[in-house]
Amino acid sequence: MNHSMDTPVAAPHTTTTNSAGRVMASVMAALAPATLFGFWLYGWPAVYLWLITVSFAMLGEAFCLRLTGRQAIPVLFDGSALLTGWLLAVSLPPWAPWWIGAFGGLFATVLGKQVFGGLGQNLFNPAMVARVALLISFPLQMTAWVAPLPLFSAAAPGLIDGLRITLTGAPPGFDAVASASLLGFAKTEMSRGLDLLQSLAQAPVPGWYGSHPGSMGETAALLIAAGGAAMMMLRLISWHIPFAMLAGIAVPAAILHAVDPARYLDAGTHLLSGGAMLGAFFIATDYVTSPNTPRGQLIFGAGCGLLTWVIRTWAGYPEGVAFAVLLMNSLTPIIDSYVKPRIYGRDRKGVALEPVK
Amino acid sequence: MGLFERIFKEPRWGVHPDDHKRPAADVPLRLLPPPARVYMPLHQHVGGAARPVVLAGQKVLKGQLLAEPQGNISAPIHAPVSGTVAAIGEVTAPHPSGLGFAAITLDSDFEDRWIDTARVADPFSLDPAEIVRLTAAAGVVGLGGATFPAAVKFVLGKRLAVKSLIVNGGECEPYLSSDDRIMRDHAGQVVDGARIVMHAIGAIEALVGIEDNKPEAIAAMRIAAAPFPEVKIMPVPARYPMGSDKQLIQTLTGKEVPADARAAEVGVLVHNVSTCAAVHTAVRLGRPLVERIVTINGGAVAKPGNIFAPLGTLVEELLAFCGLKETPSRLILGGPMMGTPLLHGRIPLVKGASGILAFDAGEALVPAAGPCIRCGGCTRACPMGLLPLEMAARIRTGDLDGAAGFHLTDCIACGCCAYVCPAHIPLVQYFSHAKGELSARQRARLRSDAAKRLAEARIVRLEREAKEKAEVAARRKAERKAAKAAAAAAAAAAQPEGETV
Amino acid sequence: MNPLATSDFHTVEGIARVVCLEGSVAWLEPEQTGGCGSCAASSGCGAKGIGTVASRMEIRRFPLANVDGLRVGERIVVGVCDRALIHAALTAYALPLATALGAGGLAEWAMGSDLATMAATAAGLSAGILAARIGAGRLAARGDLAPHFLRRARPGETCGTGEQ
Amino acid sequence: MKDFVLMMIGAALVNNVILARFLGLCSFMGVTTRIDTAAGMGLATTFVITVSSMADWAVQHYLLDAYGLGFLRTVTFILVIASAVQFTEMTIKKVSPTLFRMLGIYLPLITTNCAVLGVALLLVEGHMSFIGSTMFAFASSLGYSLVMVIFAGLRERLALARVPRLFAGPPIGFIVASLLAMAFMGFSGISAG
Amino acid sequence: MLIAVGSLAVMGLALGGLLGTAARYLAVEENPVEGQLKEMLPGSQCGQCGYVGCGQAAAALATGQAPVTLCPPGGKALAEALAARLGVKVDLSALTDTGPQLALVAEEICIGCCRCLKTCPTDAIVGAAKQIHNVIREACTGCGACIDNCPTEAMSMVPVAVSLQHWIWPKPASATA
Repeated sequence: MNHSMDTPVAAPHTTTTNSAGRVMASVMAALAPATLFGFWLYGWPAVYLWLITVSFAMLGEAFCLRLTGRQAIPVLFDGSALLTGWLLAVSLPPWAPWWIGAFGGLFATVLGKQVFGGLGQNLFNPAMVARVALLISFPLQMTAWVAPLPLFSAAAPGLIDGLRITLTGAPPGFDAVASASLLGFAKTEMSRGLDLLQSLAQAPVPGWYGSHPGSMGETAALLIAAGGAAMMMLRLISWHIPFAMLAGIAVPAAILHAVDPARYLDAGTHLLSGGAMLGAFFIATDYVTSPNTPRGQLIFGAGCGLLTWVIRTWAGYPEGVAFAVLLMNSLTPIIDSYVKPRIYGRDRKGVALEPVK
Repeated sequence: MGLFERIFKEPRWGVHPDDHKRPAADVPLRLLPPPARVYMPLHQHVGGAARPVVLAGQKVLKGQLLAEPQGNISAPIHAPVSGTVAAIGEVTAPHPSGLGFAAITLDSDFEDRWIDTARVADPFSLDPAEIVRLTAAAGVVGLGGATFPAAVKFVLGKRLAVKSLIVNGGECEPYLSSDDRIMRDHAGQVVDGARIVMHAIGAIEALVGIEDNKPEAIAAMRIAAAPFPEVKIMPVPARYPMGSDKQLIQTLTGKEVPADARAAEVGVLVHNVSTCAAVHTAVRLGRPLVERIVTINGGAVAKPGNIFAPLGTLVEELLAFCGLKETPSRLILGGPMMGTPLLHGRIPLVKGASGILAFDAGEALVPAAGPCIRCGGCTRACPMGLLPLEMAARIRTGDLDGAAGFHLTDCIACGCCAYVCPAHIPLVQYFSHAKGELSARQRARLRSDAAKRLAEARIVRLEREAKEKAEVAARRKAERKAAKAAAAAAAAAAQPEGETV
Repeated sequence: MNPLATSDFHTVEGIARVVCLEGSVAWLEPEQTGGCGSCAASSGCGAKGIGTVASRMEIRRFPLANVDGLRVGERIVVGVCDRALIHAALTAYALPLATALGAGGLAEWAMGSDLATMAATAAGLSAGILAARIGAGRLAARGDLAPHFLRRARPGETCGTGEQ
Repeated sequence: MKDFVLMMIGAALVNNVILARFLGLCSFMGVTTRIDTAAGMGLATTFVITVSSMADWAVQHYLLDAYGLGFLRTVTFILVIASAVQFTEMTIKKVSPTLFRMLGIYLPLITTNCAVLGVALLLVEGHMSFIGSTMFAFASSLGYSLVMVIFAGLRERLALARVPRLFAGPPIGFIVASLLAMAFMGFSGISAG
Repeated sequence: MLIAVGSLAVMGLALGGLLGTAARYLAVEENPVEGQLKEMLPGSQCGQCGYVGCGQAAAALATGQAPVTLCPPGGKALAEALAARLGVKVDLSALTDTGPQLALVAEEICIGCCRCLKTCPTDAIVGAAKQIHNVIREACTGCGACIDNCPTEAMSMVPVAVSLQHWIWPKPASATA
């Protein structure tokens, strides 16, 4: 009858069937459609880049776990390293050389997560840490975008030379036009004095179905939004951060566009181009580095959106999502310490209420 | 509940575990054959333990007083069976530590003879103080699990002029259905008990909160409460922990009990349905609380259901009566969300035990705890609006004051956070450890402060005594000097007379 | 362990004993808390340590407005606002700076000469310091800085004991 | 007015005193264990930097430039800064003793803080008007306080993490500082724009 | 780009090596013991040891003026560590750190000599000449001053048993990940 228990098991004795691994798996499932569309759009080099980034990310994690003497296998299977690598791969230029993916993957898991002590304790979003590091150290490779070449169309590189592109870099002969993404295009044009109205005339029009150059994850805004909506339905993420971030980008863009259409891009282009959609649904909503109260998440999202728009409009780098998310990650502890839910029986500042009959 | 209520009035907090109440809830009540030996613990309630008034070997009748209350918050203990007092010794307590506590062992003579009890025809003609005395004498305590002496709450309710009594038929814990059973079978007793309590505290209305996953109970209670307009049956959304008093008060009356105040200070008093029934039997029939309905459930139980058993029966006997499919992997007293794990079966049934669960291997599986991924699920589930992940992180690193800064003392240990945590972190164990550690530190601080005051008082005493001794010595020296001087003066005076003559 | 243990998110509470009354001011001495824990060493709890008991208690007296008839020997709970540090820093530093820069900006906008701006900034700074003095006075009165009276201590209550 | 705002944003965020110019790192690593101590230190440094920059500008403009004593710049600036700190200490003690008891410890820390001298020297190269240099000093010290408070928030959360023993303490602090510096590089190019 | 990284790395290594060797030769024989001792003391600056703060206490320990058992909050564990560090052999039996303890009078052999009464720092022992003495449990701090004063060995230290109300849930084993 009795079962020897050195330490008694505390209540509650039942628990949910949910687990960290299942959460990561469903986020990856929501991300899959957009990624597959990206593979189809950019051909084999994109697939190889994705594979290399993810495998190096998991390699970095396994190495650190082994270093600290912990079992690598169970931790790898909760999928957090895989998800980090995936998010990084999706935000890279599709035909980037392999060592960009490798260095990014290692940087993400080693310096982005494991150095802080593993899952749940990193202060910054590991994927964005790696992307910003790559953007700053290898600006050329990180802004070499490629016009979309559907997988099985004639001009697309086959299986083998796709691999050669990733390993040795795109041969000059290939006519895949290395053109800047819309944001980069707009910025370079503006710096050359052309104002937006003329330069936008010839630029490829950003569409929901993603026909313009950009990183794998950026192009299919519709599929990303669908993935995001699915995650909200499954209650994986709440609507606060995506809504606030997209509003944070759209509102200033709309206002300034109304004021001076020549100098400022309109809200639609801002939302559909660059990493806005990917950032809002998958990157800013990372549990570990975003505030844990709804009001805090609204502030966090609005901050991300606003900073993205500010960096895109005035700062040197064309894409602001990565920097904005990192900056807001650094503010998360302060947001959390000031924005707390109202405790039952206490007022907002935590002082007990006065009993009223 | 219309769609509107469902979206806006539906409370945000809490969890929806699947309640495993059927089929145990539907099985009719069974009577436990009188056990051969019962162990009545002296400390089955909140407050001071009771003091035995019987001697070993003494013959007692069923319902006779075994131990009287001590201090202003306490409750008496009565004999659940007629027989002889075998011993007053130690028995294992229903507590995770496995430590023992004092209990009176009775050997039953199987005659089940009651003491002669004074029946009261019309309790509403009695003076409220009389009802309080009868309830206290009968040893009625909160049977929902809190086991706070009911009479003390009546006095408090009367003093603070509480206007509405809330009868808690929530029973939101999965597996348990003892309140459900008492509402279905003895709805009349519950309503009558509630009206007696209203008379005792001077309340004008009684709100009976019943979760809407117990339709039969709601129907039975509506029939019983039909003739009395002041007793209102109010179904509440089924959601754990709706049965917790602060949440039920907020759902039924919209009032919030302030953090360090008692429910009575906002004009509300909460009593469990079984407590009301016990008040009914105590006042109307004059019979003390010696037996109760207890749910026996869990994967390892062959015929789960509710049993009407005398208090003090061993858990082993209750499980044997219901039959066991396999050796239980874990025994739990109470529900799965807040119940205490029992180390073995030789533990007596106490007043606060609403259920005994025998889990099989599947139900008892404890998944390994992973790292916290800060998903915030626990902050959404917490009915008190706390931040379990922040508190647990600080407790893990040993910063208990930091956790206390997040108002750890407001945590009602309902278990919602640990239930929804995808990393299966034992959050409630962290909080129980921290609360225990903080109160231990506070006790140590109290002791060291007392020691400091005692040490300082002793030193002041020693200084005073030294000063007094010095004064006495000085005074005596002065007297001696004065005496010597006087003697010398006298001698001098005497001598000149000699010379001048 | 500082005598004012943090027990509430916002007010830091501590226990003090009224030592003597001078007109409207009550002099209080914080109770030595935190003692020596489990008294493992044989030297007793340091009561015999530095100087006699009386002198040791002497050095930590602080005045408090005798608001509702305190008697000598009574033990009361005093509190200092936890956010005191930031409030204090704001009044001491931010206020003078704001007035100085405001005055300088105005002068620059109005006259435009460096000398005038410098004079205006200096004037703004001194005005700001006066404002800070008043502000600090108000903060002290409101009890944000110095300890302020919360409630009478229940017998046996010591600092840091919430309503257990 | 527009170039004022741009200059201030440039001073506060783009080339931030701590993250871009790497000045004042000792107080940055030392005082940022709690948010309110960091805020206290930040505000104190803001006050001292602004006051000493005003004085430095005056000294530079009317003394050093007038008599061609440029080489004395560093010595005089240090003198001015030390006296500014002493002046601040006296005013705070005068304003309210309890305030001083709470904030007193930060002031000696500021005299040795290289951000104060750094900003003063930067002012000289800027050749701006009095109000311009004061605003520049105020903006860069605001940037200093902002980064101090942000870093304090990060370190409070880092205290809860199980950092591997190799990185515990200052190493992980420097890693977080470098990641923060990388994030702040997002603002580069704003003042030019 | 490679030259930049390369030169920095080389300079870093060279300087590191230089400093490493210099550290060994230029090591100043300052008294490291004091620093380490200061690290071991609880650092609560409580003054129980009679010195103003742990820095002074560490200095006194290093020079051997202070006994190893000078720090009450540290308890037995600290005393042992300090003894080990200083290589001092000290009889630590007086320091029983088996948790809180209370004095207990064996009433059958107490002759009422009042010697323990006088030594108790908190007046926790009740008794009179020729009367049986006993200990007030709430007042006794377990300091053991009375043990060696008793001529008939009636006094003994008894650990306080964990009661049902004072039992504390153990802290869960934190996740290893």
